[in-house]
Amino acid sequence: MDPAGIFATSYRQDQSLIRTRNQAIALLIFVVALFALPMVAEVRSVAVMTSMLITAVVILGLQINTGLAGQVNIGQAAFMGVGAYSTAVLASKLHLPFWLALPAGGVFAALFGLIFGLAAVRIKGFYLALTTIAAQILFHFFVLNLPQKWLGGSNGITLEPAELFGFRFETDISMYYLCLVVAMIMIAGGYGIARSRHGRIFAAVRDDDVASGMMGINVVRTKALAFLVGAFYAGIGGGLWAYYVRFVAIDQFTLIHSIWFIAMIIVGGMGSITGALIGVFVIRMAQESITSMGPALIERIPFLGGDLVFAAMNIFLGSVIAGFLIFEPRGLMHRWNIAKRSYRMWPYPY
Amino acid sequence: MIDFLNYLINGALTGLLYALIAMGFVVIYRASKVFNFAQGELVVFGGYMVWWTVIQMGMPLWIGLPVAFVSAAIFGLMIERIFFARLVGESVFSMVMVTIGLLILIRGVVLVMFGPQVRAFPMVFPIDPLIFGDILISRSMLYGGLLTIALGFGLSWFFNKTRTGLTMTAVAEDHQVAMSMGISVQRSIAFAWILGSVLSTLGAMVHLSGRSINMLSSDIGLAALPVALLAGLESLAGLLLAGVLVGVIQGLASAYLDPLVGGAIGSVFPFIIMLLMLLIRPTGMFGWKTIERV
Amino acid sequence: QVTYNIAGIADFTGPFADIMKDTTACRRGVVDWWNDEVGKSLGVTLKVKEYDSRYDVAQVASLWPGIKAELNPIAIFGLGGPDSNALQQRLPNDKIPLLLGTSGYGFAWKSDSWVFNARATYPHEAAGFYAWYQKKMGGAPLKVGVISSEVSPAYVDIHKGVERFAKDNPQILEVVETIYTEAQPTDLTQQVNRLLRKGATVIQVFNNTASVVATRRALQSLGKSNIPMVVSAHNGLLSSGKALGDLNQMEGSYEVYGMAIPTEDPTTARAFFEKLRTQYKTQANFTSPCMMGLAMSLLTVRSVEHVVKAKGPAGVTGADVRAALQTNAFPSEQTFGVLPNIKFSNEAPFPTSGLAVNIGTIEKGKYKLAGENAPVPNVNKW
Amino acid sequence: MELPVLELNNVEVLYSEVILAVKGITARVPKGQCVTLLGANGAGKSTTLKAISNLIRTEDGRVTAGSITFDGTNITGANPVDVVRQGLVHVMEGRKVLRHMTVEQNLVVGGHMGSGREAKERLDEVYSRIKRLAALRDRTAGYLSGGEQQLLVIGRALMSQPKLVMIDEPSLGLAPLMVEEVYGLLSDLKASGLTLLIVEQNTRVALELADYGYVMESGRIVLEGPSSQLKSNEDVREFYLGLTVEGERKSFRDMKHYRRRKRWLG
Amino acid sequence: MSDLPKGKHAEIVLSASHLLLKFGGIVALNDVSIDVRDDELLAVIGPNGAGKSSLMNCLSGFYRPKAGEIRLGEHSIRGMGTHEVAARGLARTFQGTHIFSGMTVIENLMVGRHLHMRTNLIQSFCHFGPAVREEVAHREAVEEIIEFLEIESIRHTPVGSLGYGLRKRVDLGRALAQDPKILLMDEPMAGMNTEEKEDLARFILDVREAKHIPIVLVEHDMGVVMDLADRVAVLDFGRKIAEGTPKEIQVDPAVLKAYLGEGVA
Ligand SMILES: Nc1ncnc2c1ncn2[C@@H]1O[C@H](COP(=O)(O)OP(=O)(O)OP(=O)(O)O)[C@@H](O)[C@H]1O
Ligand SMILES: Nc1ncnc2c1ncn2[C@@H]1O[C@H](COP(=O)(O)OP(=O)(O)OP(=O)(O)O)[C@@H](O)[C@H]1O
Ligand SMILES: CC(C)C[C@H](N)C(=O)O
Ligand SMILES: [Mg+2]
Ligand SMILES: [Mg+2]
Repeated sequence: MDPAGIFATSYRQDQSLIRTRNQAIALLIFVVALFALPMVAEVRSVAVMTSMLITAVVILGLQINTGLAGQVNIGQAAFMGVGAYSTAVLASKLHLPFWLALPAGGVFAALFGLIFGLAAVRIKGFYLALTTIAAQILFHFFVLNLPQKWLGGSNGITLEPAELFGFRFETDISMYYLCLVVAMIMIAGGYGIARSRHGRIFAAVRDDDVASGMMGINVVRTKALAFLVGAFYAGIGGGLWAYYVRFVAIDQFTLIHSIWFIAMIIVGGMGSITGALIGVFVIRMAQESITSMGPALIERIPFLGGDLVFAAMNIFLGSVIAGFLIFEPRGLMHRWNIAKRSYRMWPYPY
Repeated sequence: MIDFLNYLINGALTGLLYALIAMGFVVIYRASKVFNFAQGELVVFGGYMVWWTVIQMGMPLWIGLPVAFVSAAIFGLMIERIFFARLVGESVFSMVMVTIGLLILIRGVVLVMFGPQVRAFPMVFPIDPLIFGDILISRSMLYGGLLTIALGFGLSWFFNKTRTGLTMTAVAEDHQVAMSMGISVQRSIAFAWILGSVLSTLGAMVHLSGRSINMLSSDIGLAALPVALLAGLESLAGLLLAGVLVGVIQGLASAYLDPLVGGAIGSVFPFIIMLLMLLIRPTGMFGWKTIERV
Repeated sequence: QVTYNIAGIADFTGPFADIMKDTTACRRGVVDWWNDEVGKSLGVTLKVKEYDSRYDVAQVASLWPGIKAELNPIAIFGLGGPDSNALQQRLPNDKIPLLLGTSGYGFAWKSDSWVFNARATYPHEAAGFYAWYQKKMGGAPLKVGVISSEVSPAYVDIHKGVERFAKDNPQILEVVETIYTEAQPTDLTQQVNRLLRKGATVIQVFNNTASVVATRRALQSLGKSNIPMVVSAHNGLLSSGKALGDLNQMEGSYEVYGMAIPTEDPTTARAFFEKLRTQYKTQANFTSPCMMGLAMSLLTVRSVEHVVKAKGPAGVTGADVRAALQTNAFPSEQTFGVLPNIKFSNEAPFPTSGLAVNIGTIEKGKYKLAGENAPVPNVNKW
Repeated sequence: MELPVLELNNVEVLYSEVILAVKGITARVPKGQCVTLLGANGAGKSTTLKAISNLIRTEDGRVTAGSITFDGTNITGANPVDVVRQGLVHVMEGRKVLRHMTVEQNLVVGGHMGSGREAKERLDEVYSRIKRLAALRDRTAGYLSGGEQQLLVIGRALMSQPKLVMIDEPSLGLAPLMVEEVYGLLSDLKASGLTLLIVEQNTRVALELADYGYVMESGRIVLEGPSSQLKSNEDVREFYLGLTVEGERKSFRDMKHYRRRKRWLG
Repeated sequence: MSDLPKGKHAEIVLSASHLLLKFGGIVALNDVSIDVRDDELLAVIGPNGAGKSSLMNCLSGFYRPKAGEIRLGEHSIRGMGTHEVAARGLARTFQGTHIFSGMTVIENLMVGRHLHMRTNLIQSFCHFGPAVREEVAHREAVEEIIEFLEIESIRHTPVGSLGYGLRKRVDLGRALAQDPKILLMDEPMAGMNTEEKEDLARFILDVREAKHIPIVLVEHDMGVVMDLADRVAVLDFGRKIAEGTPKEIQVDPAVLKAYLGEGVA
C-alpha cells in the first residue's frame, strides 16, 4: 500500500512490488545487509541464518500451498525429506553435480506432492489436512523398508559437499551464501507466482472452488499444481538441507517438524509471502534464543538443572504460538498491514 | 485358524481402543468444530493424573481414579478458559491452530510437572488374560472395548437426540449461527474440552493399564487418527465400526505381512485404508456430507 | 592454568529426556573430578556447557556452528544418533572429536572417523550376550524373539544387525521373529504369545523402556515370567524395573553392554561414582545412563591427559584429542573399570578388537553382575 | 409513540479498526410494532442489526460510540447469548439454517433455553403456525428450497419465545408467492403481539407491514417516518418503489443514465 | 432500444433438451428443454425450489443431468466439467454470493481473465517480460469493465468487506471479464432495492447493446423480468409449465396459479 498522496500512474506500476524509491532503497539495503552478514555477525548468527534460509524455502512452499491455495498440509517435512533423499541419492549414487541434483530433488518432491494434490480434489478441509499426515507415515515407511541399496534404509545417506565451478561449499560461510542465493531466487519466484495468474487461481480455489470451476479454472489441476509447487519448494529446501548437513536420515523429517512449519506460517500470517518469511524468522529466533538462553540460565541457577530449564522452554514456545493466535489470529503480517493503514490515514483515527 | 481368530479378536479390541482415543477427537469436534491436534497430549496428561493419584499419592483405585478424572476435567476447563474463551467469534481455523500451540505447550507442562522418566502406570484392570481354549483376551482390552461400545452409543445418543447435545452440534455447524440463537459457544467449547479430557483419561487408563507412561505415550493419538477420519469427524457410533475395521486389518497385516516384508507394514495400513476410503467418501463413512449448492 | 571447553549435547525435551539427567550429571562429575585431581597439577581446566538438542538432527545442525564459534571446544559430549548424524560429515573440517557413551551404529561404521563411541555397536553387545548365554544354557542354539520398532531408524539398525549376526551364526542363535511396536506399545500379549509359540526362549528388547515394560507385562499375563528378556543400557534393568513398579518384576532378565554394570557390589566403578557423589556433589543415580556419561567423559579426560602430558598445557586442539584417542590404549584401570580395555582403530568409530561385555541381571530381587568381560564374537557389517 | 423496547442512541460501528460502517444512528422500536430499516446496499443495515445483537464481534467489528438499550437494559457490547436470553433474536441475512440437521432438530436447537416441556409446546406451536414446516420435519435443512429455509429460520427464532425479532431481508431471493407467505407469517406474528424490526430491500411489502420506517444511506439515517408517510415521499417512491411521479411503475428499460446519479448524500 | 430487431434471434446458441435431474427422491428437473438464441434475453422464473438454479447448474456443468442433452453452439457439453464449459464461452453469476472474498476487486476480475491468459508457471515464477506484459494487457481489459460497472473506487478493496450489492456487481464484472459467448445470471437482483435494480438493469441492457451476448436470467422480480426479457420460461416442480413472451406469460393461468398468485400483476 502506498503512503498517502502517492498514486500509481500506470498499471505496471500499480502491480509492481516496489513502488517508491524509498522502498527500493530499503530493499537494496536489506539485501546488502544479508550479503554482508557473515562479515559482521558472529558465526552462530550465520549458522542460524543459514537454517532460516533453508527453512524459508520450505515454508514458502507451504505458504503457497496452504496459505495461498488453502490446502492445509501437515506433511511438508515429508516432502522436504523426499527432496533431501532424492538430492542425496542423485548426488552420492549417480554423482550428479549440485546444480542438477538440487532441482532434481525439487522435482521428485513435487511428484510426491502431486499424489496428495490429486487426493485434494476429492478430500477437503480437515480431512485433507489430516490426510497429508499420511505423507509423513508413508515416507517414513518406504525409506525404512525399501531395499537399503536404494534409499539407505535405516543407514541414511551421506553426501559430498556441494560443488559449483570447482568451488566446494564446505565452510559455514560459503554454505550461507549458497543458501542465500538459492533462497533469494526462490523468494523472488514466490512473489512472482503469488501475484501472477497462478497465484490468483490458487487464491480463487481457496476462497471458492465451485465458483472457480465456473470461471474456467481447472480446479483439479490447480490443486494439484498448488501441491506440486509447495512440494517443489520443500524439495529444494530439502536438497539444500542435504548439502548443509551432508547426511540425510529419516528422523530429520518428522511430523513434529511439519507441525513447526505450520506454526511458522500461522505466526507470520496465512497467505502472504512476506508473512511466511516473518514467521520463519520469529519462530526460529524464539527457538534459537531459547536454546542459547538455556545454558546461560543453567550456569546462573545450577540447581534448576538442564532438564527443568529446557522443559520449561517448551512451555514458553507453546505459549508464544498460542498467544499469537489468541491476540493476533491473522498473524504478524496482518498487524503490519493495520499499522500501515493507520499510517496512511494518519492523523485521522479511522 | 486359532491364530487367525486370535488376531481377529485382539485386532478388534485394539481397534476399539483406537476408537476410544478417537472419541476424544470427535467429541471435541462435535461440540466445537475444532479439530484437536493435541489429543495425544491430553491422553498423556490424563494418564499422568492417574499415575499421580494412584502411584505417587498412593490412593486406592476407587479414590484415585475419580480424582484423576476430576483433575482431567478441570484441566480441560482450564484450556478453554485460557485459550479459547478469548477466541470465541474468531475463525474456527485459528482455534484449530491454537491446538497446535497446545501440543507443544502441554508437552512442556508434562515434562516440568512429571518429568521425562518412564513411570509405572497403575494396574487398573487385572493382568491375567481371559482364556477360552486357545483364545487369549487381555482383560484391560476387553473391558476397555466394552466401555468403548457403551460410550460410543451413549454419546451418539447424547449428541443426536438430546437437546443439549443438539445444541452443541449446532456449534459444530457454525459458530456465528449458534451465537445468533443464543447458544453459548464458549460453554460448548468448555464442555467439549472437559469431555475430551475425561475421555482421554479413560483412554489412557485402558491403553496403559499395568504398563508405563511417559510423554511418548501421546503417539496413540496419531494411531487413532485414521479411525476418526474413517468414521467421519462427526460420527460417534461410527467410530466403533471404523475402529474394529482398522484394528482387525492392522492386526492381520502385522501378523501375516510384517514377517513377510520384514518391516512394520501393519502400522501404515490404517493410513492406507483411510486414504482409500476418503477418496471414495470424502467425509468418511458416516461424516456429514458437504452440502454444496450454488 | 589453561581452560578448555567441552560442548555437552543433551536431550532434555526429546525422546531420551528420561535418561538425560543421570547421563549429564555423571559426565559433569567426571570433569569436576578431573579438574580437581588431575587437571590442576597439569595446568589445565576443562569446562562443559550443555545444550538441548531435543534429539533432533536439525537442532544439532543449527546449534553446532554457534557452539563451535562460542566455545571453540576441544571435544563434544554427545548422546547418540542425531549428534553423529548431524556432525559426522563436518567434524573432519571442524577438527573436533565427538564422544558418545552409547553404542555405535551400523550406519556410522566407517573408517577415519571423528566420532567415537565408547562401546561397540548394539548388535555387538547383543552378540556378546548370546554367546555367553548360549554357553550357560548348554550349547544348543538359542531361539530369540526380537521386539523392535520402526519409530527410529536406530532401532531398525539394531534389529537388522542382530538378524544379520543370527544368519551368520546359526549355531549360536536363531531369530524366530521380529515384532514391530510403537513408541508406546499397546497390549503386546498376542505378539509375545506368538514369539513363545515359535519357541523363543529369550526376548530381546533394545528399543525403549516402554517396550520393555509392555513385553514384561505380556509375559506375566501369559504366565511365562520365567522367560528372560535382554535389554540394553538406555532401557536397562533398573529403569525398566522402576517403570514396572519394582525390581522383582525383572527377575531373571538381563542387560548387556560394554561398560561396568552399576550394581551395588563394591566394584571400582562404584567406588569412583561414590567419590563423585560425595566429593563432587554429583546428583545422579548409579544407573546405566550414568555409566554412559562416565564412559564418554572418562575417555575424553584421559585423552586430554595424554595430550597435555605430551605437549604441555598450552595449545591443545580437538585434533590433538582425536589423535590421542586413536593412538593410545585405554586400559580399564584408567576408566575405573567403567569401560573394559579400550583401543580405537582407524576402521571404525568404536573399539573393534578385544571386545568384552558385562551382563547384569536381577536375582532374588537384587541387581547383580551375572557375567563379566564376556567376549564378543566376530560381528560382520550388516 | 409507545414506549420503545429497543432504542439506539447515536450508535457508531467500526469494522477491522478502520471501516466506519455505521456513523451514528438513533432509532427506536416501540413495543408491539413493526419497524423497518430500508436503504441501499452497503448502507449499513445489516451492520446495525449485528451491532444490536452484537454478532458484529464475530466479524471483527465493534460498537465504538453510542448506546443500545433493550427492554430497559443497556445491551451495548453485551454477549450475544445474553441478548437472546433477554428476548431479542436476530435472524441473519441469507437463511442461515443448520444445514446438516433436520428441520425438527433446527427447531429444537432454537428452543434450547426453556425446559423440555416448554420446548415441546413451542415446537407444536411453531408447527401449527407454519404448517409447511410440519410436513418437512425430517428433511435435512440444507436441501430445502429457499422459501422453506426462510420459514425455518423464522420458526427457529420463535422457538426461544422472543420479545423482539430482528429479521434481515426475509424476502431475499423469494418468489412472489413465497414473499406473500413469509409476510403473511410476519403479520400474523405482529398481530399476536410480537415486536419486529425488519431490514428489507423489498420496500413495498415492508412498508405494507411496518408501522414506522427508517431509511439509511452510507451509515446514516437520512429519512424516517410512519410508513404511510414514507410511502408517499417522493424520493422513496422514486428510488425504493420505482414509481414515476404519476404513481405508475417505471419500466426498467426506460431508465435514463443520468437519473441513476441522484443520491441524498454525497 | 426497447425493441430488439427480432430477425437477429435466429441461431440457437445454447440448447438443452429433455433434461432429467434427481436428488434422491426429489426430481429437480423433469424433461426440461430450453433454447437460447443469438442475442436474446431469456428469463427463467418459477417458485422457490422449482429447479431454476438446478437448470443453471446443469447448463454450466456443475450438475450432471441423468438424461438429456446440452449443446453450446455446435458441440455437446453434457458431461463436461465446469471449467471446460466455461472455456467454451459460458459465464455465469451466482445466486447468493460466490465471490473470492479474500481477494480485491481487481483480483477477482483478473481471475475472470484467466481463460485468456497464457503465461505458464515458469514464466510466472520469473515474472518479467511476457508475464508482466500479459498482466498489464489484461489489467487494461479489466479496467474497462471496472469503469463500465462504476466500481473504480473499490478497485483495491477486498471483496470480503463489501456489501451485498457491490459484491453482486463484482460477480457480474467477473463474468464479463471472461468475454463470454453466453451469460447465465442466477437471481442477480436479489437483495437489491429498486434503485439498484435499475442500475443493474441498465448494465444488463448495456452489455447486450455493446457485446450482443445472449443472456439467461433467473429472477423473481416480475417487473425486471417483464421489462427486460425477450422470452420467459416458467418452471414449477422441475417441469417447464410455460414459455413465451412476457405478455403471454403474464396472462397464462398456470403461471398465475403457480407463481404469481392471483392479483399480482
Ligand atoms: N465484515 C466486514 N468487514 C469490513 N467491512 C464490512 C464488513 N461487513 C460489512 N462491511 C462494510 O460495512 C458497510 C455496511 O455493510 P452492511 O452489510 O451493513 O450493509 P447493508 O445495508 O446490510 O447492505 P445489503 O443490503 O447489501 O445487505 C459496507 O460498506 C460494507 O463494505
Ligand atoms: N445438491 C442438492 N442436493 C439435494 N437436493 C437439491 C440439491 N440442489 C437442489 N436440490 C433440490 O432440488 C430442488 C430444486 O432446487 P433449485 O435450487 O434448483 O431451486 P430454485 O428454483 O433455484 O429455487 P430458488 O428460487 O429458491 O433459488 C429443490 O427441492 C432443492 O431442495
Ligand atoms: C537405541 C538408541 C535409539 C538410543 C541411544 N541412546 C542412542 O541414541 O544412541
Ligand atoms: Mg445486509
Ligand atoms: Mg435458485
